[in-house]
Amino acid sequence: MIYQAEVVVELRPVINDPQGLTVRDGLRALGFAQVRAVRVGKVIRLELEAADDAEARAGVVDMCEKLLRNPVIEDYTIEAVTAAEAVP
Amino acid sequence: MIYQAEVVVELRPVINDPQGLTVRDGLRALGFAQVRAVRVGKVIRLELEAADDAEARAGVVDMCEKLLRNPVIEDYTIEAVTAAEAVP
Amino acid sequence: MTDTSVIPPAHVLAEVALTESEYRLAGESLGRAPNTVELGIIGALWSEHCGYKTSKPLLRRLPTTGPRVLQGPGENAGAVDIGEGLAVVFKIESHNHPSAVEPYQGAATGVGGILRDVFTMGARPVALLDSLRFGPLDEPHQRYLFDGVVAGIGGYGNCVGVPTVGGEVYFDESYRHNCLVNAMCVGIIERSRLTRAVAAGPGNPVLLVGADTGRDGIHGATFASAELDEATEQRRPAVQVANPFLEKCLMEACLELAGDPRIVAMQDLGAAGLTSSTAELAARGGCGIEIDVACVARRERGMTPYEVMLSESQERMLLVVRRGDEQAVQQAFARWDLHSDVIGTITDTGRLVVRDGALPVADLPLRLLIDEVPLRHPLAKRPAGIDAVLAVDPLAQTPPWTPSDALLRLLGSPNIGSRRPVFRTYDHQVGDDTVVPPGADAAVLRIKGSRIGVALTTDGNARYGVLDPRRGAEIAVCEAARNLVASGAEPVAVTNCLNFGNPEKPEVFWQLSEAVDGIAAACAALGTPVVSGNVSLYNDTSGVSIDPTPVIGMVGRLDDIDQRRTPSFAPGHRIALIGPTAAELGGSEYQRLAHGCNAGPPPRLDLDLEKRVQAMVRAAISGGLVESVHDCAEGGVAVAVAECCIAGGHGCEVEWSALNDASSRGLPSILAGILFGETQSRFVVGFREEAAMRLQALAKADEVPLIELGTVGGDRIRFGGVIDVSLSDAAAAHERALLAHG
Amino acid sequence: MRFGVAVFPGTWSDRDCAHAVSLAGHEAVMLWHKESHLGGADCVILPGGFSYGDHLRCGAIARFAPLMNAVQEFAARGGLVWGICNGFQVLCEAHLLEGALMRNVSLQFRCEPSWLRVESAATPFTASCRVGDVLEVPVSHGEGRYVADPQTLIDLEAEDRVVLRYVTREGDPVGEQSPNGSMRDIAGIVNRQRNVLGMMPHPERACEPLLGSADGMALFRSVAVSLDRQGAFAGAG
Ligand SMILES: Nc1ncnc2c1ncn2[C@@H]1O[C@H](COP(=O)(O)OP(=O)(O)O)[C@@H](O)[C@H]1O
Ligand SMILES: [Mg+2]
Repeated sequence: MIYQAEVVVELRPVINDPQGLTVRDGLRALGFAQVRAVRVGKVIRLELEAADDAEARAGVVDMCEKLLRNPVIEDYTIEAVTAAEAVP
Repeated sequence: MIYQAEVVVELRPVINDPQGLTVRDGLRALGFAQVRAVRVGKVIRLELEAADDAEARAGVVDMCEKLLRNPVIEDYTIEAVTAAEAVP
Repeated sequence: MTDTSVIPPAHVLAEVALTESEYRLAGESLGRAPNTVELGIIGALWSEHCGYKTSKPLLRRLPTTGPRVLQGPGENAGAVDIGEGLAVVFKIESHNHPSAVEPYQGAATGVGGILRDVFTMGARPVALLDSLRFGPLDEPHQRYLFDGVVAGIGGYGNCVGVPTVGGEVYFDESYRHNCLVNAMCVGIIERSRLTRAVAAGPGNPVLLVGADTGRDGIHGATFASAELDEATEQRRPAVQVANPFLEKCLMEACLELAGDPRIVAMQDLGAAGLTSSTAELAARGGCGIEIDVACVARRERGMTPYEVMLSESQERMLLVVRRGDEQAVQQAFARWDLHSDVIGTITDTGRLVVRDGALPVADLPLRLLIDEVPLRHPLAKRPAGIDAVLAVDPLAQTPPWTPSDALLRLLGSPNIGSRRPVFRTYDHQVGDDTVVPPGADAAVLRIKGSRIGVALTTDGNARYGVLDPRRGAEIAVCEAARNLVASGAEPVAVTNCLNFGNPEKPEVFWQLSEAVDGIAAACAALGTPVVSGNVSLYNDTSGVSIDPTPVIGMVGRLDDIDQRRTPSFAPGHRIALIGPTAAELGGSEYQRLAHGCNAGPPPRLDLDLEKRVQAMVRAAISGGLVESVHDCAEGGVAVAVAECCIAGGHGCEVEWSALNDASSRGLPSILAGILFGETQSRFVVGFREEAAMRLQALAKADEVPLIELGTVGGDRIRFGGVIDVSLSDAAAAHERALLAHG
Repeated sequence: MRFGVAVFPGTWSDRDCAHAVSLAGHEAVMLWHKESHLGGADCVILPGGFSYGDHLRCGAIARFAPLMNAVQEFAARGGLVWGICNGFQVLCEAHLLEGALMRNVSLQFRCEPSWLRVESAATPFTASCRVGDVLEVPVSHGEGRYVADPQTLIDLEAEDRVVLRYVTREGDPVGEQSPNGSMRDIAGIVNRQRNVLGMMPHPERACEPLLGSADGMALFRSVAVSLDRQGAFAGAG
């Protein structure tokens, strides 16, 4: 089975996010005065093979722990793991 | 009212994504042979003021069109716009 | 608590890194028990990092004066006069621990910190160098650290637009659990505009500019925070994310204001943040300072005064402004979209007073914080096992490889091979002044509108230091000077970073003490005073200390930029070896590769001969007698000659009787010693046939050994009958050395 | 001749460009991003750097600076606009040039010599070059991979708007040696009116033999020559 997974990796809330600050100021300079805060993270879309949902999800968790996020500064959330039609 | 919005900005499918390829190869090198494809995009979390949902959403659309994505290479999706508790 | 006889619980003292006796000292001097914030402030300023309580007595041994010295140790950076009314401002600093925790951000914030030290003096940073140490590169975690650190240094330097023009990288088991990341910054300024961080003028406002203050780098001291819980540590980021963009704006704004009469003093915020910057600024000026933490812009809610005073948030600057000019100065920063707040005033009380709005928070005499730092004098003990190690005869081991094979292996060693994979990721050109880019011995920068050139290098081979820390340090200084001389420069002054283990271990303190003596001796001999530096102790993991690693950053001066030289051989040129040769393999890279050990006596060093050799080479350069110059370092003569061949793209024919003797007499380890031994005080030069006589005469007059080795040409590197490899194989091995699976 | 050099927060080639301009014997005026006039410049340079830290996308935020409105008008009236490195990225974000500049295929910053073949001399920026000339000019960027949709690429080639292409020192196709993996090895392009040039490499770093190459001077000379021909363009002032 082919699965599609969406993982969001973001700086931990206590960590300063210079990019977010610059984007916030950029938006305000553009006239979006209503913007109070901006944070920028990564979204990682994975396409993987697995026997079933459980296996697919377990694999994704493992990938996050091992490579996708830097535990010192980042958190991750697995947004979705869904069976998909293979795009060979 | 304070709203929280989540915007995902990703490379258009036709655009090649060396970062995604590198992550894919990195995962495979770590033994995740099941990975078929990886693409890396941005998630942008906004905290903004608005009178109501409609105004909040309209603002976010406007920000995406003007600054947050580059139409030449990127697509965007507004994942969520939700009323949040104010963090003064 | 007011009773000084009541000692706080051990964990409290531990968190502010104070001993019971130090606590008592503070209490007695104060006449009362310090409150928790005061305790934190005292702990920070009495720490090794700010107070140098272990190293200060040793550092007094360093020569710090000389005709060119404008600013010695004690300021944010040192400064030397290079003529035409110009000063070079420079300093090196370590960011070892943060880089071990998060290589990219740790290295990046290290670059940010050293840049601020230089532009605080009013000088525009014109160059960065990075001196790096990791464990064996074939281990995935070491590769991860190396890649991350290099990316972080480039990420910061490239973004702020200061070229990274030099540095060094070594790989050794000793750094497996404690990588070293030392960054050096060099700035240039008209002498007259040199500014110092000396507060003055009671009533003058104190301005905090740049990043908002967050809970960054506040170690321990959980007792002092709002609630005493796990969550406190949770709320404190383990590492910081660098903001080079903010730094660039801060730098440009500060440089616009430097020398402006409205600015009384500038001071960057480094270790212990507001605490050390305010205290040092006021103490230097012999005045006092009063701060209201309520005026400090915060990144997070619920921060305690303790956290605000001790936060190490990056990209912040403190300014003392002439009273009445604060708005104008704030506008100057606002032009760069920089936020600034007036957070206090200069006083004449000689005290550091901290308020939180109306609430008194801390009130301490600066004398206690700065002058009364209790110095530590640990025991020094020469390591027991060292004599056995020194007794080893490196020549007793039989070489496993033919000389040709050994040469290719050395060229391909991560400690010798090409650093291009590193410096091609650094912008080493921005500023339009880089005349000799990374890849030669020292980088050379021109100064627009002048003939003067500036040469820069960092050096420090710790393998010698393990065997003999004093000689290792002397060699580090001499190698740095040699690199400058090879580039055509006159060595001028030194900055140094002392990377050592836990000084409370007698063996480590002995190494530290010996190394400082070595630096002092060599700097005195070469006439290159130490004008700035940094100390990084406690590079230990589970009781194991790093090898003693004094890193020497050195600045040199060229009267005329056209006097510069590089190692590149040109076809037809003759090759000479200047300096002594002895078959010394102790501590060599060859010994590491061939025998997997570091033993026996390190290379000898005769400072007097060193001086003569350097003077002779400089005379040969200014006399136009030599076309290319390279010093002999790791890998010895064979590697040095091969590097000149690779750089120039031509082979060589070397005929050297010493080699033929050794091989005909069937002494393979002597042969290896001559080819790959790291005998000090040597240069390989390329020269025109016509200059031969004069070169020989010059060497004779200066009593410097000189042997003609052969001729540049062809597409093979040949040493008599003993080495014969193709230039392309040599170049390939050299180029691949740092690449993954290389 | 007067060159205006834009300064955004994070710009760092501004001083280098001004230096090159003066070497070429012309006057350079700095243009602050918050201003909306061009100081009477005959040619506006958008220099290299990391404007706004290259956050979000390179050049994405600088593009909205007040100065850029003046630059847009200036370009619309035929004024010469020259984007170098980050300046090229700004021009693409501002839609003064087609395409986009993305992360190098190596995913690494690259600072090293590159060789550029002049593909068109029919621009004010290359007027005194010959087609086929190979110029040694360094690159220094992490995001210089030029991409555009197939039709745009076809138009660029058909309309002789690919001005500079990465080649080897010998002038052969770069292939794997490409500093960034740009489509069709594109290093620099002009707009249809041919008065707006964007290029990733840094000619201002190659204007003195002392720095390793003086080939970049050909571009500064070309601009001056062209401006002379057309009678120095009346700047927006
Ligand atoms: N980490 C680094 N960053 C930038 N340049 C470096 C780095 N490491 C080495 N280099 C450069 O590579 C060249 C060779 O380095 P090294 O072998 O240490 O030279 P040497 O042996 O002459 O001191 C020098 O130009 C040096 O500045
Ligand atoms: Mg050298």
